[in-house]
Amino acid sequence: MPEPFRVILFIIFVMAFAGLNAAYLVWCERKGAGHIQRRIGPKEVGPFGLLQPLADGIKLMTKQLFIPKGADPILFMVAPLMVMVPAIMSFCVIPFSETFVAREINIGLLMIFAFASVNVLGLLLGGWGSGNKYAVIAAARCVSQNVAYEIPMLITTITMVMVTNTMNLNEIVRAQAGWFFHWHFFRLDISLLMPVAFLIFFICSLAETNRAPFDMAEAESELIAGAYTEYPGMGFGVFFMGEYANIVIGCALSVILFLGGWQSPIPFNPAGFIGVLWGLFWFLLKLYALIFTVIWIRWTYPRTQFYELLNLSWKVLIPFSLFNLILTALQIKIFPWL
Amino acid sequence: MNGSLQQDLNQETFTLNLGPQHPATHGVLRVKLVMDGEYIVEAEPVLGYIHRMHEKMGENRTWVKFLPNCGRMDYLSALSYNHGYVAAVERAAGIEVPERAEYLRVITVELNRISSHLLWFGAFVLDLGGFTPLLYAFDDREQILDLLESVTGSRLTYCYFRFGGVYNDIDDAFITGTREFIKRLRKRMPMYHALVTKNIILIKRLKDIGPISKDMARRYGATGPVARGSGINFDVRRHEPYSVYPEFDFDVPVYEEGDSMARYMVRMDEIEQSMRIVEQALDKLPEGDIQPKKAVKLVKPPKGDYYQAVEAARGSFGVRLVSDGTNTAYRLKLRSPTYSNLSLFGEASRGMLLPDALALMGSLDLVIPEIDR
Amino acid sequence: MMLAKIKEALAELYEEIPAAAETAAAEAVPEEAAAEQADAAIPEAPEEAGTEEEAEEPVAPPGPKETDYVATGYHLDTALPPEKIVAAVEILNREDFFLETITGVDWIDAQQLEVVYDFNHFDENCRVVLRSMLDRSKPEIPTISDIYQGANWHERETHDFFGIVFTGHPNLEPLLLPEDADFHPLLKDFKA
Amino acid sequence: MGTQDVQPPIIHFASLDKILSLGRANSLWPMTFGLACCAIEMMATGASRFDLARFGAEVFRPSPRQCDVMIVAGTISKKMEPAVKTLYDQMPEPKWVIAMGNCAISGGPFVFEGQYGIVEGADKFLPVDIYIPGCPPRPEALIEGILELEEKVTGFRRWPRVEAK
Repeated sequence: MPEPFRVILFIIFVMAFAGLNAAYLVWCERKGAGHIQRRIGPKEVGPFGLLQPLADGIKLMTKQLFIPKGADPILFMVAPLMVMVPAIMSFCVIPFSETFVAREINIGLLMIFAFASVNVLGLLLGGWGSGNKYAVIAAARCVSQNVAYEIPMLITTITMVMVTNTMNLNEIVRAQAGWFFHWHFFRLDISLLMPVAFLIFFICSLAETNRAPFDMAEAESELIAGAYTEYPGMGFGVFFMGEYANIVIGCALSVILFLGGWQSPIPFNPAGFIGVLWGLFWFLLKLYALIFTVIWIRWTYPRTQFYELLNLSWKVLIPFSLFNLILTALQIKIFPWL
Repeated sequence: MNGSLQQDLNQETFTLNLGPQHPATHGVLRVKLVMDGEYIVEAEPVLGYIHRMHEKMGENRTWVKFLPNCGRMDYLSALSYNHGYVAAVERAAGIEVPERAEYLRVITVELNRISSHLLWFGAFVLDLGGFTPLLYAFDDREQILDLLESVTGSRLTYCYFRFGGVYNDIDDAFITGTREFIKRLRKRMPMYHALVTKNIILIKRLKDIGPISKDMARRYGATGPVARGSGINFDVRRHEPYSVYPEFDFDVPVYEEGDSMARYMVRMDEIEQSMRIVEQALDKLPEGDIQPKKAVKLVKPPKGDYYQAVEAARGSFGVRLVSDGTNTAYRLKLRSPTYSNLSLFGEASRGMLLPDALALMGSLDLVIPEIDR
Repeated sequence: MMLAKIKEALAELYEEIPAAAETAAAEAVPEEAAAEQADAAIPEAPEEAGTEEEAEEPVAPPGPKETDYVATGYHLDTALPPEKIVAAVEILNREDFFLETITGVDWIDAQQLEVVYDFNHFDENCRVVLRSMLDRSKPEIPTISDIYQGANWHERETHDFFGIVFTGHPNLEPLLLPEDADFHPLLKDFKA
Repeated sequence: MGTQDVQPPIIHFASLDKILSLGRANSLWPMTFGLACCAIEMMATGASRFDLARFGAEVFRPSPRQCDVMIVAGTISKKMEPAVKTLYDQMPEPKWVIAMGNCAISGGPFVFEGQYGIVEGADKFLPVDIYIPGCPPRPEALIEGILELEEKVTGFRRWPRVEAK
């Protein structure tokens, strides 16, 4: 396939994936929440309520759009895009399967983190631009939360880069080939704290994507709807899609770095097209298992307090991730044959 | 709101209007907050957004016609309010109540108390950002509503008590249903404790948050679980026994800490105590009439003023009647517990972070129409 | 017992009253005279009571009056002139009473407004009622919100409903009524 | 009614309009906005037994900007009236109003001669689409109200109507 054609095809795929994913994650979330809460959840709109996201989408898209009085019109309009676009861009480097990746670049990991920081800016501008006090509080919270959690997340990521010697996401996955105990999560021989590192990374990605129990920015019972308070219709919809896309990115990174990406748990990798599907299957399975955990956590735990959140980051996660970094470095240095 | 943001940005503090429509206020309460960042410098609740003139109606309607209003003041524990009002009028007019009716009153009031506490439990955790307990609490609450509906005829705004008795007798289905429900709730309570009470996030958010000292509770006249959470052993059912409460063996849970966790624990323990009372009342339930032999037709309490307090789900609910000897009250003062409980919010929340203040507010168990009356 | 103790303490307040209006108080009251319990027309404060009014209706004695708890629901009924209220509340505060509620009653026939304070005790069952009669044309009474902070709202509410002015109150704005309300709905001559 | 402020489009696409109204009808997000007793029944409607989520209407948004339907659940006092009006104005079009309970319909039991505190019905200042009587209405009644509103939006009834026996 010629390269430009391939890229265009993948961009279409990625956008469709991101959009559909967001829509159907909302459905999953509502349905999952329903079942966790002893009720059914969406059921009447289409079979199993499957058309529910479609109805919501149509509704949101045809909602009146306006800029509230007192808001900064440019920031207000741009902010949702600044959440959505980087998330979609990040999809480009995610290897869904060995060859099923839009662009396999050497600094994929770096690129994702670069885009992930733009996402915060989107929320900040959205909160600020709304000219609403609740939104401003939410924006301020969001920034300090993201700053705090980016540090342990990056330290953990650096540890993983050190282990794999690459920032190419596909290479990182390839390094975990073989049985499932070759996945980094189980590689205690590389670092004794590997499961802890995974936990740190997962917690950080929860915090980075503003998910419960760290949903400070959209604390409904405190700040109405946080940074989204003033957004009507599709502005809100785009924020929402961005949020879910970010969840997918966060979970996909966890899967790639620790859970073997598209590797199957047994050393069986068919070649050709079947192999692509085989990898895709395992990748999505792991991805959605993690996403389900995220949903599960949301409907189980109350929200943390803000200072607890920062305490957790500065006093627990950062020291642990630093310690992990040192330990891993030592282990690699002492047992170089691993 | 938007215009004032620009002004406030130039100052050290800014004002924030919490409500009258805000998810955390459980209704139409407005709190004017002066904030320094996320710290509360000053909080002033503004009431009256659901002031429904109950006291004026008390002066306009005959004694009997005021009965439905009781269920609409505190719709979560409507039967306590029924009880308070009915008992006050009975005291004033000297009406005797058959023993069976008193037992039925206690049974239904305690069931209502459980349902009120369950709803509070859910809504409180919802304030803290946990959604699911609310749905579980509602699941249990629906069972109580079914039971109460079979007796009283309504789901929420009960008007079950009459002067001198109750309106309807219970049947065997109610008794077995209630016993089954208690068995079921006994099984569920450990689950609530395991899932919610012992949750580390919840503990961190409630422990030492919003302390209310004994003295503060007294100065503001706080009663009910709020006072009991501050180490004050005060329960009208014990302190000033009315109805047939002296015949039951129950504890008054008291916690010394005075923080939100203490208030939470008081209410959770009260659910258990209420279940004990209901069980005992069902065991001891005497046969007999549920209304006086000679039906109470016209109520005309003699001239004078009378006071009657009962322990509602949220504290001491008092009715002060001033009668001029006619079939209408000359003055009907309703002392609602949350009114006093909320009045300490301003002092207690000073210097707190906004989410902590909301945890404190949730732990006060507000029902706004009861505050505004 | 709390009841006897507080009764004694409150009775001392009355001993000081004659200094201001000696004749009226001394003449009017045979101590401990049994009045019918909880008369709706509450006795007027001694110094306000003019001689001719005394002649018209039987006046209950000043001084704390024990009432039949079963019949009325409170133990001690204390009618005081407005300026004595603060002193009485301070006594109650010393004994760790808590404020249940403050309310008003409009005695339109007598052209008077009554303020009623309900106190209760956490440890013992002892309900004390303080009441004071005010002139309906100029209802003023000192605030107790500096002693019992909880009284703040109760006083505001009473001001809302009856227009009774609590002098010295920090913030006597409408609480339950709209901010700009200038009516007092529980007055008997109120028309919407 | 609910869409009164929106200019009617110049060109109508019949089938598109139908899809749009179907989408809107099946995604009625109410506002987390309870005034009094009825609000508890509104919560009960969203909770386990009655589960408003089945019809996609359980997304109670706390911000009026993201709501489609305002369920006026309870008595509107004169002090609250401006706030309710503001909330309604803050909702983006198209929007609908459900008056839940007797208080929101007419003032309910709180209307008497000389009343000084309440607004006698939400329709005094809001364009109400659906009235649900009851004091408070049962959750089933609220669900029926939502279905009734769906019918109003789409023009046809998807679910069988329950007739009183």
